[in-house]
Amino acid sequence: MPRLDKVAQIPKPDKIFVFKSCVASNKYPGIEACSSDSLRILGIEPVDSDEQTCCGGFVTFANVAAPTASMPAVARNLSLAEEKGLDTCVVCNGCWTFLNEFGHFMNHNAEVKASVNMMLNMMGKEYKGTGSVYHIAEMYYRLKEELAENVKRPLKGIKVATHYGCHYLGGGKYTAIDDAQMPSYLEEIIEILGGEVVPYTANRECCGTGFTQVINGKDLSLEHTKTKLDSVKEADPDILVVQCPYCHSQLDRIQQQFNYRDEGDFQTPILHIAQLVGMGLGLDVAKLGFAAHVSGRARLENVLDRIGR
Amino acid sequence: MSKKTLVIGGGIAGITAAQKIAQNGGDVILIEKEDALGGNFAKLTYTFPVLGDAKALVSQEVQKVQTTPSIEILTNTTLTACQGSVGDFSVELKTLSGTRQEIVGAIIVAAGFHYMEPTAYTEYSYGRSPKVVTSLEFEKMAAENRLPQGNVRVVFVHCVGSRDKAKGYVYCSKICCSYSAKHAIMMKKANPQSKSYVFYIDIRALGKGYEEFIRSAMEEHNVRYIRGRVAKVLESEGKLLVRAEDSLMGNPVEVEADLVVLASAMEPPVGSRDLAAMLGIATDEYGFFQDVESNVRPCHSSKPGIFLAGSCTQPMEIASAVAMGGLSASEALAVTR
Amino acid sequence: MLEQVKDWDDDFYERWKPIAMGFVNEAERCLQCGKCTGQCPAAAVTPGYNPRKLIRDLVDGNIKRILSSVELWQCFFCSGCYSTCPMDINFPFFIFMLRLGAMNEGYGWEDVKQLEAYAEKDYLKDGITVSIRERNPFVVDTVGDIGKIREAAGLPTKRVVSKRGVAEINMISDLSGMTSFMKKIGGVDLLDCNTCDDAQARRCKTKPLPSKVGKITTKTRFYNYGEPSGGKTNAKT
Amino acid sequence: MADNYLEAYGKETSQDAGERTLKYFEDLFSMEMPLSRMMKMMPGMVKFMMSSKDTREDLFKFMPQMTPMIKQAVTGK
Repeated sequence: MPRLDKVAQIPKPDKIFVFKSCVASNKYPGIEACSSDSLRILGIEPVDSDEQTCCGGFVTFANVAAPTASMPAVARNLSLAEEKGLDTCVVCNGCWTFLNEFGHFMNHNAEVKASVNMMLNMMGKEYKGTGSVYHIAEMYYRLKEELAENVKRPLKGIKVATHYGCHYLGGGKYTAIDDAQMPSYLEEIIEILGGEVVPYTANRECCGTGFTQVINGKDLSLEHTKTKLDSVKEADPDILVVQCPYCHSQLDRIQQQFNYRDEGDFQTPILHIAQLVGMGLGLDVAKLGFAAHVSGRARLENVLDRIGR
Repeated sequence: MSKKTLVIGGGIAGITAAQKIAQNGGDVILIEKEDALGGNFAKLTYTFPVLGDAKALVSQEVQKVQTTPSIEILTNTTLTACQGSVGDFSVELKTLSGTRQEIVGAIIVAAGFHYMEPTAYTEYSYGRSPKVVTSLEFEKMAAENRLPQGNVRVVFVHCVGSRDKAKGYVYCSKICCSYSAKHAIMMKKANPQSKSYVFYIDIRALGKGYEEFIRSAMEEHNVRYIRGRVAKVLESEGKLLVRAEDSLMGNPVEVEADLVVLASAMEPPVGSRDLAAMLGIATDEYGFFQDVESNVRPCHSSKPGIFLAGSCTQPMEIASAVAMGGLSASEALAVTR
Repeated sequence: MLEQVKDWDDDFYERWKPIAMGFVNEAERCLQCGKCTGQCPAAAVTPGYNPRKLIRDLVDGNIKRILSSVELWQCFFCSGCYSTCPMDINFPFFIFMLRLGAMNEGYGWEDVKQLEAYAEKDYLKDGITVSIRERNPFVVDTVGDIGKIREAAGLPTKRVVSKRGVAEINMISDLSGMTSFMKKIGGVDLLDCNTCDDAQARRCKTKPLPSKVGKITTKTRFYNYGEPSGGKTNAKT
Repeated sequence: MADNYLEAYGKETSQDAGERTLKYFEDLFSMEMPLSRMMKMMPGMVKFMMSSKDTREDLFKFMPQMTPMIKQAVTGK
C-alpha cells in the first residue's frame, strides 16, 4: 500500500526541473519526450538545462570514481535546479537514489558540504540543499486526479505487468512512497489509465542488470534475467511497465539476445511508466519512441491497433 | 480492617494474583476489559513443554476465582481514573452499566500482552495470502481442526517482529522458539503426512524441559530445523514460495509450502502507555511496564502500592506469569493489611 | 593452511567507521540471520556469494579474505539486502567501499577497467554516461539510427550537454583525483558498431563478453566463500 | 600460482592489510588541503580556466577565497 502521508508531502508545483537520464536520452528517447510532454499535460511546466550532466551514479558505483568526485557532481546538478528555485524530477531509479542519497548525505554532513561548496564556488555555483528530488512515477501518483481527467487513449483490455526496479524501493526503504516489498502505486496508475493489471511471481525480483554485472559478470546477469523473463512470460502481459530506463534496457535487449541464442522466445514489450502514461494521455505515436524498442515490436503495434493510434 | 486490592487483567497472572490474595484472606476486585476471563492463555490449544490441554487448565483456574466469594469479577470493565497513594487509591471503573468508584489499598497490573499483527511484513505476504497465518491463528485453526490435510509442507517462521529494528522490536520474544516447536509437533500429530520446516535464527529454550521439548520436535517428530531468517514468501500458482538462506550451509533455499506460520512478536498490551500514565507508573522504551529493580523486585512498579505481574512487564511464558502473579499478591497483601 | 584468528584485525571495522564518511555503519548490529542472502539475486545464481558472510568477515576483521575474494565483485547492487535488513545495514555501501579497498590491494582491476571507458569516453567527454553509440549489432539491425527516432519524437537529434557543463565535471574530476585514478585503471576501448567491421560484428553476435584489453596487472582473486558457479569456471578468466 | 588467499598474502596478516586499507581511506576522504594536494589540483583549474571566457571569469571571482587557502597551505597554518 502506498504511504499516503509521504504522497501528500509531494508538492504540485507549476514548474519542475526535469533531470534527463543517459539511457532514456540515448537509447530510449521516447522516455525523454514523454516525461516532459506528459508533465505539461498534467499541469506542470517542465524546465531543463543543457548544463545538466549525468548523475554520475554509474561511474561511482562502477568504482571508477570515488565518492569524493561524485559528491560535487551531484551537488552541481542539484544546484542547477536550486538556482531556478525548483524541485527536481527524475525518470530513473538510479538517478533518484543517487541524487537523493548523496544529497541527503551532504545535507547532514556540514564538513563535506563545505568542501563540496568550495569546489562549486570555483565555478560560480553553490549547493544549499533546498530542493527535493522526485521520481516521475511519484509525480504521476501524486497527480492521480489530473491523470484520470486527461486520459485520451484508455488502455482498455491491455494486460500490463509491473516491474518496480531495485533502486527506488530498495534504496528508498524509508523515503519512497511505497512499501519496498509489496508496492502497488504503479498498479493504481495502470488502472487509472484503463489497463488491466497482471500479477506474476517474480515481480519484485531484480531485472538482472546487477549494475555492472551485465558488463563484467554477464553469466550471472543473464541467468537472473532469464528467471525474471520466464516468470513474465508465464503471466503473458501485453506490456511490462518499468520505472527505470536501465531496467528497461536490460529487459528489452536481453530478450533479443536470448531469442538469437535459442534460449527461449521472449516477445514482451517493455515500456517506461512515462511512455505508458504518454500513451494513455494520447500523445502522438512518434513521441512514444517505440521505434527504439528492440523486443516485442509486433506486439506493441498490436497494442496500438487495439487502443487506437 | 484490610483494604481491597484491584487486579487489572483477567489473564493467568491476574487470576493467580486474585486467587492468592483471596486464599490469604484479602478482598479483590478483578477487572477484565473483555467479556471473559482467561486472557491469551484461553486462546491456546495446548501448553508446552508438556502438551497439556490449555483450555481445560485455564477454565479450571477461572472457575476457582469465580467460586471464591471474596473475589469480585468485573468483565467488560476498564480503569478510567486513579488517584491517591499506597494504601489509599481511589479508582474509577467503567463497566457496561456505568462507572463506579472504589477505594483500594493496592493495585496489581496484569494487563498481559498482545500478539503483534505482522501487517508491516509485506514480504511475508501476510494479509495478502490466506495461507500465511500468525501463530495465534494457527492455534485457532488447530482448535477447530482446520489444519491442512494430505501431503503438505508447513513452514514456521521465527522472529517475526522480534529482533528486528526496522519493522518490529529489538528484543527477543522469548517463547516463540518453544511454541513454534509445539506447533510443529501439533501439525505432525494432526497430519502425520505433513512435513514441517522451522526457520530459526537462534533457538532459545529458556526453561525447564524446553530444550528437550524442541529437540524432541527434531528427533521424534522429524521436524526440519533450518537456520536462517525467511526473506520472502511469494504466491505462485496456489503455492507459497518461501525463500531463505540455510545459513549453516551458506546456501539460499526455496521451500514450496502450503501453509506459512509467522511467530509474531509479543508486544506490550494495547494502550499500555495510557494505562501507565493514568496510574502514574513508568514504562520502558517499548511500552512494557517498567519494574523498579529487575533482579530482586521484579513486580514493583515505579510507584509504591502498584505491583506488576505477568507478560505486561516483558515477554514471558505461563509458568513465570503464574509465579509473578503469586509474588505480586504477597506484596499487595503486605500493604493492604 | 589453517586460518589464524590472531591474525585478524579485530578493530578494523571500529576504526574504519569514523573515516568512511558515514558510508559504513550498523554492521556491528548484524544478527547473522541470513535474511539478506535469502532474497539476494546474486546469491540465487552463485551460491558462493553471500552478503552475510562478507559482513561477518568484516566485523571479525578477516580483511585478507574479503579483499581478495571474487565474491566481493559479484554483488548486483540491488539494495534488496538493505530493504529487508532487520537492522538497517546498508550493505551496498559496504560493497562499494570494500571494492575501493580491494583495488588498493591490487584486486579487481580487470572488472573496473571494462567500465572505465564509460567514464572517460562518455561521461567526461560528453557529460552523458551511456552514449548514443551502440555496441550491440543485433540492436543496430533492429532499431537503426537513434537520432532519427529522437527527431521523430520532437527532440533534438542529439542530446548535447553544454560545453560549460562538460568543463565543470572535468574540473571536478581533475580536482578530486578521479582523472588520475582513471589513468591508473587504463581501461579498455569500447566497441562501436558504427566503426566496427563485419568480422567484429560477427564476433559480437556469437560472443557475449567484450574482449579484455588493458594495461594494468591485477592479482588473482579467489573464491573465498564458495565454489565457482554459473559460467565462471575459474578466477583467472 | 597460489591456490589460496592465505598463501597469496604470505606472512602478511589481516592487520597489515587492514592497516593499509585504513590508511588508503584516510587519505581518500581527508578534508585537509596540504600544499601537495593543492598543487595536484592546479592543472585541473588551469584546464577549466582555459576552456572558455565565462569559466575564467567565475574562477577569478573565486580568487579572493583562494588566496588565504594557498597561504595556509604554504605556511602550514
